[in-house]
Amino acid sequence: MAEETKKEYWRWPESIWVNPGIDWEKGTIITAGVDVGSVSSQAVVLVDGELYAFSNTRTGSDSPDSARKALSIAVDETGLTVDNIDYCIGTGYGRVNVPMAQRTITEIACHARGANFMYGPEVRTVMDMGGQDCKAINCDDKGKVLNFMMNDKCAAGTGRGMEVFADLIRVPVWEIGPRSFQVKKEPPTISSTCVVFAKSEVVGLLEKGVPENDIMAAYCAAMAHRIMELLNRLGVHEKFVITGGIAKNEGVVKRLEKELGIKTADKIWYKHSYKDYPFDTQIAGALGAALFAGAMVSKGKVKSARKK
Amino acid sequence: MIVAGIDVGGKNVHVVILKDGARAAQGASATGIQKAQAAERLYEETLRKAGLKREEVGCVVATGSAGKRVAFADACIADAAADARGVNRLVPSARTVIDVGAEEGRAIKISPHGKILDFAINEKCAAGTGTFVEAMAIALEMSVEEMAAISLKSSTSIPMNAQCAVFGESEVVSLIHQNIEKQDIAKAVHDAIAGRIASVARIVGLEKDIVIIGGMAKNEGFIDSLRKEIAMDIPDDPDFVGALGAAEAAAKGLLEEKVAVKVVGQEIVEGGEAS
Amino acid sequence: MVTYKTKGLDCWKRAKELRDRYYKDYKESPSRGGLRWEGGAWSFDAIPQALEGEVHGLSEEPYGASIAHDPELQVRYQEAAEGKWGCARDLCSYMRAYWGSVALNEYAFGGPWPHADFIFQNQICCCHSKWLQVADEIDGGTTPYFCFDVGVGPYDKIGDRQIEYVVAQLYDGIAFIERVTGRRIVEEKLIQNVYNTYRSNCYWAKTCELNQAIPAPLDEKTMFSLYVLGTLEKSSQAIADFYEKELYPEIKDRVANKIAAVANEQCRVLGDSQPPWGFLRIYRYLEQYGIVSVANLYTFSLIGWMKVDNNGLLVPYPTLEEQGITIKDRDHALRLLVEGELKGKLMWAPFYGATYKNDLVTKIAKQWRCDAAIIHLNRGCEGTAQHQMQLKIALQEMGIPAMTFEGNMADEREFDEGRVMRLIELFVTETLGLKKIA
Amino acid sequence: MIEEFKQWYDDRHGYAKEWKKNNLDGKVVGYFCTYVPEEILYAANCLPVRIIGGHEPPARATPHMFDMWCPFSRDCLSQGLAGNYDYLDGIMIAQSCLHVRQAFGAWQLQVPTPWSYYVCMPNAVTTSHAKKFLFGELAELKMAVEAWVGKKMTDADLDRGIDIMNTSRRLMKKVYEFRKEDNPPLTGTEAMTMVWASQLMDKREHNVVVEELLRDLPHRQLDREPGIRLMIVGSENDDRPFMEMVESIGATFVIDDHCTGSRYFWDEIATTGDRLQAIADRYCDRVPCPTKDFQQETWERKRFPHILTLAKEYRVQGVILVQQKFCDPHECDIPSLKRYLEGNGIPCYVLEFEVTVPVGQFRIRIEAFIEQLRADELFD
Repeated sequence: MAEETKKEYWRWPESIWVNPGIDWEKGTIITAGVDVGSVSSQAVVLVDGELYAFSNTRTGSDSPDSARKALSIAVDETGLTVDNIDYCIGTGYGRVNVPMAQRTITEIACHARGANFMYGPEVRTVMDMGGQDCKAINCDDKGKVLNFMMNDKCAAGTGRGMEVFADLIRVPVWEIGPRSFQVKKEPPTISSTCVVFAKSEVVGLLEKGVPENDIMAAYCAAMAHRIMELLNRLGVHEKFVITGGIAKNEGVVKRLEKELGIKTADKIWYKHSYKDYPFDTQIAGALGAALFAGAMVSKGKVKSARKK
Repeated sequence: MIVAGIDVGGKNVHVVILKDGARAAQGASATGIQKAQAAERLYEETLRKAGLKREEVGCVVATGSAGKRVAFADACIADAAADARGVNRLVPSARTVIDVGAEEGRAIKISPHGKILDFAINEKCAAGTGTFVEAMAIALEMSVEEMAAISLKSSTSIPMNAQCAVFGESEVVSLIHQNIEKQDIAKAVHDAIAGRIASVARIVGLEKDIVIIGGMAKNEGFIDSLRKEIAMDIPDDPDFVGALGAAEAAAKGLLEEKVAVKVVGQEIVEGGEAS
Repeated sequence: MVTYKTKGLDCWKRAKELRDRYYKDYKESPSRGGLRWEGGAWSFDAIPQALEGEVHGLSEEPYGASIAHDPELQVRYQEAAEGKWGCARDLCSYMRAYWGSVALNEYAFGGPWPHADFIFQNQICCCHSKWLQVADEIDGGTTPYFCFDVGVGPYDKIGDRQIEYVVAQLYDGIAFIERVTGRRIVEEKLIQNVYNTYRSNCYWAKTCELNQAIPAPLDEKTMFSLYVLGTLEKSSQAIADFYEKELYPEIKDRVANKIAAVANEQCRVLGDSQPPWGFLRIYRYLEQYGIVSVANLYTFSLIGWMKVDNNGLLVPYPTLEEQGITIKDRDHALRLLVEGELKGKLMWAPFYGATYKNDLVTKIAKQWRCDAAIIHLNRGCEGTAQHQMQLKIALQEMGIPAMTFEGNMADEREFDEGRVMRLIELFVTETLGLKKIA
Repeated sequence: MIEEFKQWYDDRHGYAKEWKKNNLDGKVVGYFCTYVPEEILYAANCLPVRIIGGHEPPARATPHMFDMWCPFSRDCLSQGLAGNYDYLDGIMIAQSCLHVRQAFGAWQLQVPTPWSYYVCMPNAVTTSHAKKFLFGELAELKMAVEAWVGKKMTDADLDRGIDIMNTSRRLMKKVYEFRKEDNPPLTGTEAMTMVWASQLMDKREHNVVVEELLRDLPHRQLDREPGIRLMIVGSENDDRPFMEMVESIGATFVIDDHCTGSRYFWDEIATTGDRLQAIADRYCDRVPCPTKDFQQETWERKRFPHILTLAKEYRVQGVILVQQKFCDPHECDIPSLKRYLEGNGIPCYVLEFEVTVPVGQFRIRIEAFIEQLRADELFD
């Protein structure tokens, strides 16, 4: 659906971060998680269970390359290579195509685990919105999945829908949230659920000269409502957190909170010592994978694949 | 007698100008977001091509999903009505019309006089539209044309769920991951849509002759797939048939007496507003 | 072009009163020491309504429909059923609205959900037995539940065996009701209720028959508000009287004086299944073209009892008086009740095959002199939506132009008004070639 | 043997055509619902074959059933319209859900078939009245079939019919017994393939192979880890690719409640008393389809405790509830069934099925469900 445009309005900016406080060569266990989503991919590297590096980049048409790219840019300037990694777990939509991974775990388990680490053990409900689907997860204080639900066989209200929308109105996706609140009053929501028809509905509104901000508000509200329907089926409990790209879109998040009557947890690292580290909601999956890998190696459940 | 038909669709605008029943000129352009302006521009341009002035045109009839936005038109008729008239002029023996455009696939059963006897339109979901193919082409990282061309090379058939365009994309991507030949995936996409369209067409009964029009009629990959289900003819410039039909309606309106057309126009516009 | 006299119905106000009182009585019954029961439009209310003392029922389908008239409420209730309870979104839309109403502990006519003392339901479509089974489960699962089966075959295959099966269940039902309420079913009341049931159903059918007249004295839009009383409590004296002594005579009089429902009637159409309740303005749009919806198997026989006579014509089912029958006792009453429902409710025939639907509706098309058919493919009710596509083919084969549009009687989220209006406009202006009457 | 079942299932039409060649006086009857008393058809030397879908988009059905009808019923009709069942001498249905009844009704009008019959299977099956009513229905059916095939049915014929069906039931139930083992000697897909085949072919032939299988199973070893023990519950399900996918990612279906599985053969017919009444009793007493699962006095259902008992006997760790889109009877029961099973400590996951299954999308859901069930491996 996204027309090829020079400027990619739909994509969240890429990010790379390396922890200056850690020298990986002194570490004993080095694990990685690589989350290859349909739209963006992330890699997280842990040294002895501590966050060492992560990257957040786009997914190309070839998953293995996307996985390699994600990991390599994360450790680009550190000298660390795949060969130094004890264990790597692939997750996400392209998880079976992560060449350096020793095993795969679904993003459902990984996001719950990652969210538990990022936001703390009080997290009970995690909402992850990927490009293709939207997952609502209930978990315990360890980040163990108790039950979960995913959207039905229609992509209405998925991240992809939002990207198509951003492309269509030529507004960078990170501006949609803020601008969606610059409206006199909440407009009626976009009624069409099909991404393609929603698109023509939006075109219709643009033609009628409806202000862009109002249209953004309408679209965010529609998406928030779809997510709310899914969450209600599962049952939402505090602490409630949203991971994935959509978490960055307050236009959706604020409206969702309003519909649910529940606030989402602040985007602050649970570990106090992490307070200055960047907090990227999109890395939850990769982080969860890396954490699982760490636990497996340290408990000796798997043997290290480290080459040097 | 000079008349014009303007078809403003989801993706493209088409204009056909008839002079004493013969095509004087025709033109097409992308609709974009400001459809009214796009129609205006293309109309002017086509008139220039035909060396005609606005005031020389006796009657202008618009059609298409955004036809009602053409302020300068004397009337606006439903797109299926334009299809019926256009096809009836080009292929008098046609009894079934299949029109697959950017955002809609429909089938119409027509009488020998081009009267609409029955019609069916694909419901609710974008599967079975040109937009669906575009989305898949993007997923395959090629143009719709390239996709059409290579799909013809494929001999396999992979069942695909043409349910939702977005899931279609993910299905395509996962097929790519399974290292399935792009040509086979392209064919799978065309087969899926052809299946959708065929079932819509069956609702009106597939009486012969069957004619397919609309932008997708130019996609030989899709046509190849649909031909496996339905034997049909494709007129020249199948994407211009709607505009041609509108022009026909304009001519007929003039012959009867223009007011009639005007009234029809207003009726439909009001009808539209009632919706 | 002819223009007919037209005027509103004199009995309109009365109909509204009866309806309002019904829902009010249900709510207030306990405060007056009365009982409450839940059932459906097709439950045999003659039986529970024969309990000694005050008793009031809540009829599930009309309750769901009332909710549907308020889209905001409907969506809220259905989202509660789908969210809080977790049912599928494609189930019967009345049922989802009803479940949501229970789940939110809200009565659409004000106050908390009014718990029933017992459930007296019947099973004919897949959802009927489940409807109150689940509703009660949501409500705590403490309401005594009884469901009898009337799915014994089409009207032309009803014999002693079929009647016997249903009557036997009704005896169990009576025992059940008496046991769980500790009150008696009063024979005199029961007999009177059966007389009333016959009057309500037969006189509604007679009223529908009058709509064969040109101009039609009633349009479907109006009929919707009239048959509903029969779906609430056909066994009630007041409602039977309304049909026999108020509505029927008035419509007869309209026919005699050529008083039309729609002044510029020139195209008579036939409908099928329930309309999308939130969008009755469709009928107003049609009227601009002189189109009047005059007939619908659903609208006629949801309560109206009819039969196919020896000439193969659809005629009203005879009342007990016309049959010269006096009810002797409880057993006689139950048998007559069952016989009337099984032989007279032609609405049930399509449940047993497409041929029944085609046969009955093509008869209607002829006898009610319909020029076209507009079929609402009702995603909200599998029962009334049975064999609709077969019906379309059958009507077209007999030369009646027919169109279909997808919608939902009680889920506005499944109704794309703009799209449907486009289709109707196309059908009206192109296929029927009609022009708007200024 | 499993391979034979698979071949019969895959070549169901070829098999039936072959059968006609070899049984010139026999007729092939397609039936739409498992409430159809096959006993009476066998007694009349007919071959009952269940009409099932082809798992292809049911494009042909669209003009006859708009798409609010369940994918299975549309798929069945589509198969008929495509001429895949052109060998049928007759079709039959027993009153069940409105969806498949609609497919039957459209079939009667659109797919030329010499004979068709509707058994008015009662709904209030827990009442004695229903058994009496069904007895009458069966008596009429018997006469209708006799008139059709031109031959009276003797008690011996009926006994034969009952015996063929009961034997099949008894044998398949024995096979299911093996699924209780820690490492079942056959997968869920294999077990259900056996049941699918039994609905599509001459039970006498089928029984012989099931007996062979029973001799073989004690020694049969599968070269796979059983993984999580799953139960699958729903309406019709012959979705082989789906079941294979699930059993390829660390799980085994050890039991089911489907009308293409255990629900079809679980209950036998008592061989005492009047034969038709015995048949009637069996179909009223069998594990009910949700359309008929209500009883007087209470909202509780009869099928739920049965499912729970199976889950316990087969030591199920999780249940996959399959919801055919638009299948009202099951959709009405699923939220309750999910609560009921979870309340009894058995995790459930609900999946919505369409005609063609997007295996990719289902895989992630099932994988996650399996991870949820074996979370301990990840956590401690």
